[in-house]
Amino acid sequence: MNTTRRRRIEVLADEPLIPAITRIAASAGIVHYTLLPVSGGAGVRGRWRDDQLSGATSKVMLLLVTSEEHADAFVEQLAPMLETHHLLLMVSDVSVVRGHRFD
Amino acid sequence: MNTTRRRRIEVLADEPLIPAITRIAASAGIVHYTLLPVSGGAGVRGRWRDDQLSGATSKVMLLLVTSEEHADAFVEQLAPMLETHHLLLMVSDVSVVRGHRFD
Amino acid sequence: MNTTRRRRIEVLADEPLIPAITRIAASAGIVHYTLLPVSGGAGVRGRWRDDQLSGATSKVMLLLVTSEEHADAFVEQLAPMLETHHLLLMVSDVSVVRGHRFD
Amino acid sequence: MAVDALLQPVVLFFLLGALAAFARSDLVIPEAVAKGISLYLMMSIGLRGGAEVAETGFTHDMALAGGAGLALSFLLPLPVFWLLRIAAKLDRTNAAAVAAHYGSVSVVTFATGSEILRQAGMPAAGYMVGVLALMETPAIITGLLLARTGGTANLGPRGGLLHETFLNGSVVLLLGSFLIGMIDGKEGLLSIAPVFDVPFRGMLCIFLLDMGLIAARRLLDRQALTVPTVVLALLIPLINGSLGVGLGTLLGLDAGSAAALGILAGSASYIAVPAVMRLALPEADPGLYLGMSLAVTFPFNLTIGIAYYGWLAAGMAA
Amino acid sequence: MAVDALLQPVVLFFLLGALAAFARSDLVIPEAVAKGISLYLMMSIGLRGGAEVAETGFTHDMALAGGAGLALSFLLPLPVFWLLRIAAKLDRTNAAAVAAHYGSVSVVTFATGSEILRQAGMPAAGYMVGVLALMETPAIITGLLLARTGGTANLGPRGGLLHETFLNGSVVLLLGSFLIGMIDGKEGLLSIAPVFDVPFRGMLCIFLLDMGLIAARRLLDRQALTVPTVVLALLIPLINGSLGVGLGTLLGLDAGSAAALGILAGSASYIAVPAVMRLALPEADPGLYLGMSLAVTFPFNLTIGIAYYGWLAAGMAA
Amino acid sequence: MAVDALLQPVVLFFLLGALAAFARSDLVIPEAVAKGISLYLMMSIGLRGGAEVAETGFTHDMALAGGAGLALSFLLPLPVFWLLRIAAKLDRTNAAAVAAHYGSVSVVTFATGSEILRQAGMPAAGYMVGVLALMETPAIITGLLLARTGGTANLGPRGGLLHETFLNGSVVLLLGSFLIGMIDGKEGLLSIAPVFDVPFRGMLCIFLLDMGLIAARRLLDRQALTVPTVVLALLIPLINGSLGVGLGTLLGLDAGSAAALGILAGSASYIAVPAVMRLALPEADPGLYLGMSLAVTFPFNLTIGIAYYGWLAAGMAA
Ligand SMILES: Nc1ncnc2c1ncn2[C@@H]1O[C@H](COP(=O)(O)O)[C@@H](O)[C@H]1O
Ligand SMILES: Nc1ncnc2c1ncn2[C@@H]1O[C@H](COP(=O)(O)O)[C@@H](O)[C@H]1O
Ligand SMILES: Nc1ncnc2c1ncn2[C@@H]1O[C@H](COP(=O)(O)O)[C@@H](O)[C@H]1O
Ligand code: NA
Ligand code: NA
Ligand code: NA
Repeated sequence: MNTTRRRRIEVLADEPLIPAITRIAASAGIVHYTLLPVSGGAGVRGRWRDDQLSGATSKVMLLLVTSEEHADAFVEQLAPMLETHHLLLMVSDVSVVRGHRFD
Repeated sequence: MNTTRRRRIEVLADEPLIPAITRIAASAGIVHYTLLPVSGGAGVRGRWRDDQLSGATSKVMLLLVTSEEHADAFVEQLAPMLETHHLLLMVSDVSVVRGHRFD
Repeated sequence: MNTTRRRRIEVLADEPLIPAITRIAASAGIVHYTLLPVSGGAGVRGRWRDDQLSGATSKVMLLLVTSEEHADAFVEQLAPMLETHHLLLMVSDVSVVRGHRFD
Repeated sequence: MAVDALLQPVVLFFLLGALAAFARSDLVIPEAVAKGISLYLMMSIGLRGGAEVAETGFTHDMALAGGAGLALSFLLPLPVFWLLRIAAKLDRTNAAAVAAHYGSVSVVTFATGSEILRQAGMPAAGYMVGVLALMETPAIITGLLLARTGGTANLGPRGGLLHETFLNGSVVLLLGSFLIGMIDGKEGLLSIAPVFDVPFRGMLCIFLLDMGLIAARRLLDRQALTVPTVVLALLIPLINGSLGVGLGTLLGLDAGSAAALGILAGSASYIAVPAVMRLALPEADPGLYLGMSLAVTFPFNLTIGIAYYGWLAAGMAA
Repeated sequence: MAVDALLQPVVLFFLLGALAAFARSDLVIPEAVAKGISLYLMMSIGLRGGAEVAETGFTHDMALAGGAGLALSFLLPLPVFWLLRIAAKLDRTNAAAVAAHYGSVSVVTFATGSEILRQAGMPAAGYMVGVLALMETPAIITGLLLARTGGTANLGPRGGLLHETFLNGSVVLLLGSFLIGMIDGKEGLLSIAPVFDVPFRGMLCIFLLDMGLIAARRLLDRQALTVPTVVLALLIPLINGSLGVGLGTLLGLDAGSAAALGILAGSASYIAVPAVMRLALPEADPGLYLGMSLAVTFPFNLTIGIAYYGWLAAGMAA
Repeated sequence: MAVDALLQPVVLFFLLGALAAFARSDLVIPEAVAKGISLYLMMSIGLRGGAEVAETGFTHDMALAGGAGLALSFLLPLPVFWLLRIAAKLDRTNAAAVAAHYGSVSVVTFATGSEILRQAGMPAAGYMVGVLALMETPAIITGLLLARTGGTANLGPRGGLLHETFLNGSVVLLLGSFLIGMIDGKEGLLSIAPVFDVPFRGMLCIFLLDMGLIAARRLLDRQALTVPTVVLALLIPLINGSLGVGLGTLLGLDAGSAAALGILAGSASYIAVPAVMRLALPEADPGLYLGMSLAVTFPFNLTIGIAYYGWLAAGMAA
């Protein structure tokens, strides 16, 4: 099978921040994305669980599959906010079919 | 620890298609799988969110851990449907303990 | 961007076992974690879906990002329980920014 | 009747939802709750319809209405398919998928219509719930024949499409509850009436709030909707609905039941049919068929269609 | 009583769910809704039982029934364990886990049984809810002693297993609601009766629809069930239930309460006990203990068991 | 009034939830259900308030109460901000974020308070629901001005913060339902009263059970709470509430409405404001503002605050 290497970016962020982050992704050339629910966790700010009461502390996992170039642009733009906005950012490699779909 | 390299396959698909896809996986020799919920996203067909009204546009993430050989067989079989059925397919490497469990 | 290579550990486990597993992670030096919901699957014990009735057969995916050293310690400790407790353990590589946060 | 109908809480909550979505509010009804209420509505409609039929027994009208419903569901997709091909230039697959939606019915449109008709003093007969259940699936068969596709065998359902169609969760729940209603009758259901009868309209309000949100958001995201498809999504219910009312009146049904047949004919499915189409015709665009049925036809019926079918039926009966 | 009981909506909805699952319909109740209704049932049962006890005050019968319940829950796992070892050839761990389930109780079986008994004119006393709460946990202790395992210390709960057992969410909610019912009494609960009293049976219908789906799907997926275990899952409730009715009658309880004690003894837990067992005996197979208690014993009790215990209690009282 | 209020089911269920969480029980209300009930409460409060206003028409008192509410919401954050800076040594951003919470209001505290006041024979006027809606957002504006931050432009909402604030889901639902209540009036809402009126207190019980669990778990996880912030979270509601009661009495409102104004002034938001703050002041610590408002002030108001404001209003009126 003809597969291509692409970057898989995952960003864990508070739900209210997601629209702003997908806007940053779009400005870095990544317009397609997928959102995965997250149910709880623990970090420097302590434990949390998704209580949905205000949604203020609910988190969502944003998944982006894209080219190395776009990935770098996105990470560059998001980096300054990682600490202040308590985001978790991970980048890894994946193989995809129809690579042009993920440029 | 004695770990082995295996393929991690993720397929994002519309919920109604999942039983058919797990059947294809089984015919490629992969009978064990895990399903993860997905809450929204955007692709060439525009934005969607899981409204569960009919379930017709709900998506699910299928996770398969398997050997390279089975993975290739599965990808080969699924490839023609990726475009027509709007599937997202990703393959990456993972290490597992008790490798024989994931052949 | 200044990224560092870290280990990404995923453990699929029955919900009631999660507190015990995060305790093991903590004793291996990994105190931060994220929990992702899982909706169903199939393994040697047959098919399951999350019916939440008793929660006894609900599963949860635990995500840990950490250094190689801590990852090895954790896998070492968890390994004997993989078979008896029907856990799924996967380890892979990710790049993160602010690597010291994930030691 | 028209203005009154528009100011009822059920309709106002639908508008509230639509306005909130248009104003880009972040208001969201949790999916599980919306799904739960949707199941509740099926159970409630089924039980109440079944209990009424248990009281009246089988009648001549019932058989006529059932036959009319079956015929409408089987045949309405044909002119709709033709319109979509000619006027909206849709390809065969998409036209067939959309046609199946318009031949089938919307349970919530029926439920809202029944409440509005009852309020207006011309209630539909209880057996119309049975007709509703009969009309859900035949249109799917016509739609699949129109699509003429043996195509996507690879991802087809194991039990075959008919299995998938008749055992769709919402069809099973509606029919099953109808049967339970027939077995137990009004008496037998008395102890569960505080759940399945009394709160019905209130639950419908919450559900319509969610429908307003979903329909408006779909309209905002419209990728697949074009001017011709939107126009057709307004025209088709009017035509089909009028046919339904006319046929009902011709067959001698009471005005309320004729109006209900019009509501059924004029409504388009957005629960059972999309779920089957996604499987049977995966190349058809869900943005198109859900856009038309959910984002255009449903609000149209709720605000104008129902009142019009009621007015037409009352006029024809007089 | 038997046939009537079978045709009540609660039972019919259970059958509808089971049939839908057997026919491989895709009908699903959202987990959050099912879980929510399950919590609702606990609150409602607890409140109503507590309020009744508040009215009657503590009585001699109450103490007797409580003692009997405790004894049954502690002791019933012993013969069950023995049967499972001999007749089904289960290993020690699995036999112990299953035995704990049969010593403990099923809240929904009790709730359905209470409704059916009330309908049949032989209502159980309010304090039986207290007995229900008392019977939930002792069997777990016996089960763990039978398993004789210090084993899985690694993944054991921090607070110890007893903590886990007594603070299981459903146990806490049932007991807490019982106490609130005792504090506020019927009067004090009047303003919340429209939620916790009146809709009870209707909510039970929705829950049993889901139970039917879950039980039948589990039966279809049966990996762990064998002929001997299925037979035992039918036999054990009959034996335990008869013992419960007999003991209740011996102690001089009214027929309704004796029947309720039989229902409790004959029922098997599928909420509280599995959650604890998953933690305490992780090597035991959930497919086995949930298969037996949920997929075989629960439907058996719902359709036959309850009617039989009622019939037995009525006969013994006469 | 105080002791009676504490023994009502709504409060007892809150305590049950808190105790279960403190005892580390695994009791959990599914998020979707809790969220659904929270939306239900907004709809119900809005509809009932609107219907009452539809009956009385606009009055002088109404305008006064509305003006007082607006003023309180705009101004209360100022002294609160100052207290937090001086006494708890919070930085500007965190102090501003917390101050916004205390200027705004808690819908559930208001709902519980209204029920308790009604029970005690001094019901608040229907228009107080309108005042509640008015008080939700002004404090956010003051808070943002206090934070003096143009800061986080990068992740700011597209439509601007005011858009985000006024179109917060819960604000829209409350206001929209209030309008629907005004349009349809008591008469028009009769058919949906079985859902939005009768079961209100019972639904509140379930919600408060969840609030007890959430508040207590937050207290157990307290990372951000210090002795000074906890003390302030007890003191601020007392001060603000007394100011509210005093102002209401001064303006000549009836005792029930003056007490309700006190409850509003004394309560702190934990739904609408946190959602906006997370976006507007992401550097502020949610553990701090949710800890103070949800884990300390809310339980305090529920158990002591409401009774005290009622007592104060009754005393001042006499
Ligand atoms: N090392 C990690 N592994 C997995 N999840 C993490 C890790 N660090 C942080 N998180 C997640 O990211 C969230 C925010 O992290 P923090 O900025 O440390 O509060 C936490 O609540 C966790 O859910
Ligand atoms: N590059 C991408 N990264 C993440 N998710 C994607 C990407 N492309 C597509 N998806 C997901 O796959 C779904 C179907 O994609 P499409 O076939 O483009 O409509 C989308 O709705 C997204 O949820
Ligand atoms: N090869 C696999 N790929 C994906 N998920 C798996 C795989 N094997 C097991 N699982 C998941 O892990 C659970 C427990 O596995 P088992 O121990 O085989 O019963 C299963 O129910 C699946 O959800
Ligand atoms: Na139709
Ligand atoms: Na038992
Ligand atoms: Na306030």
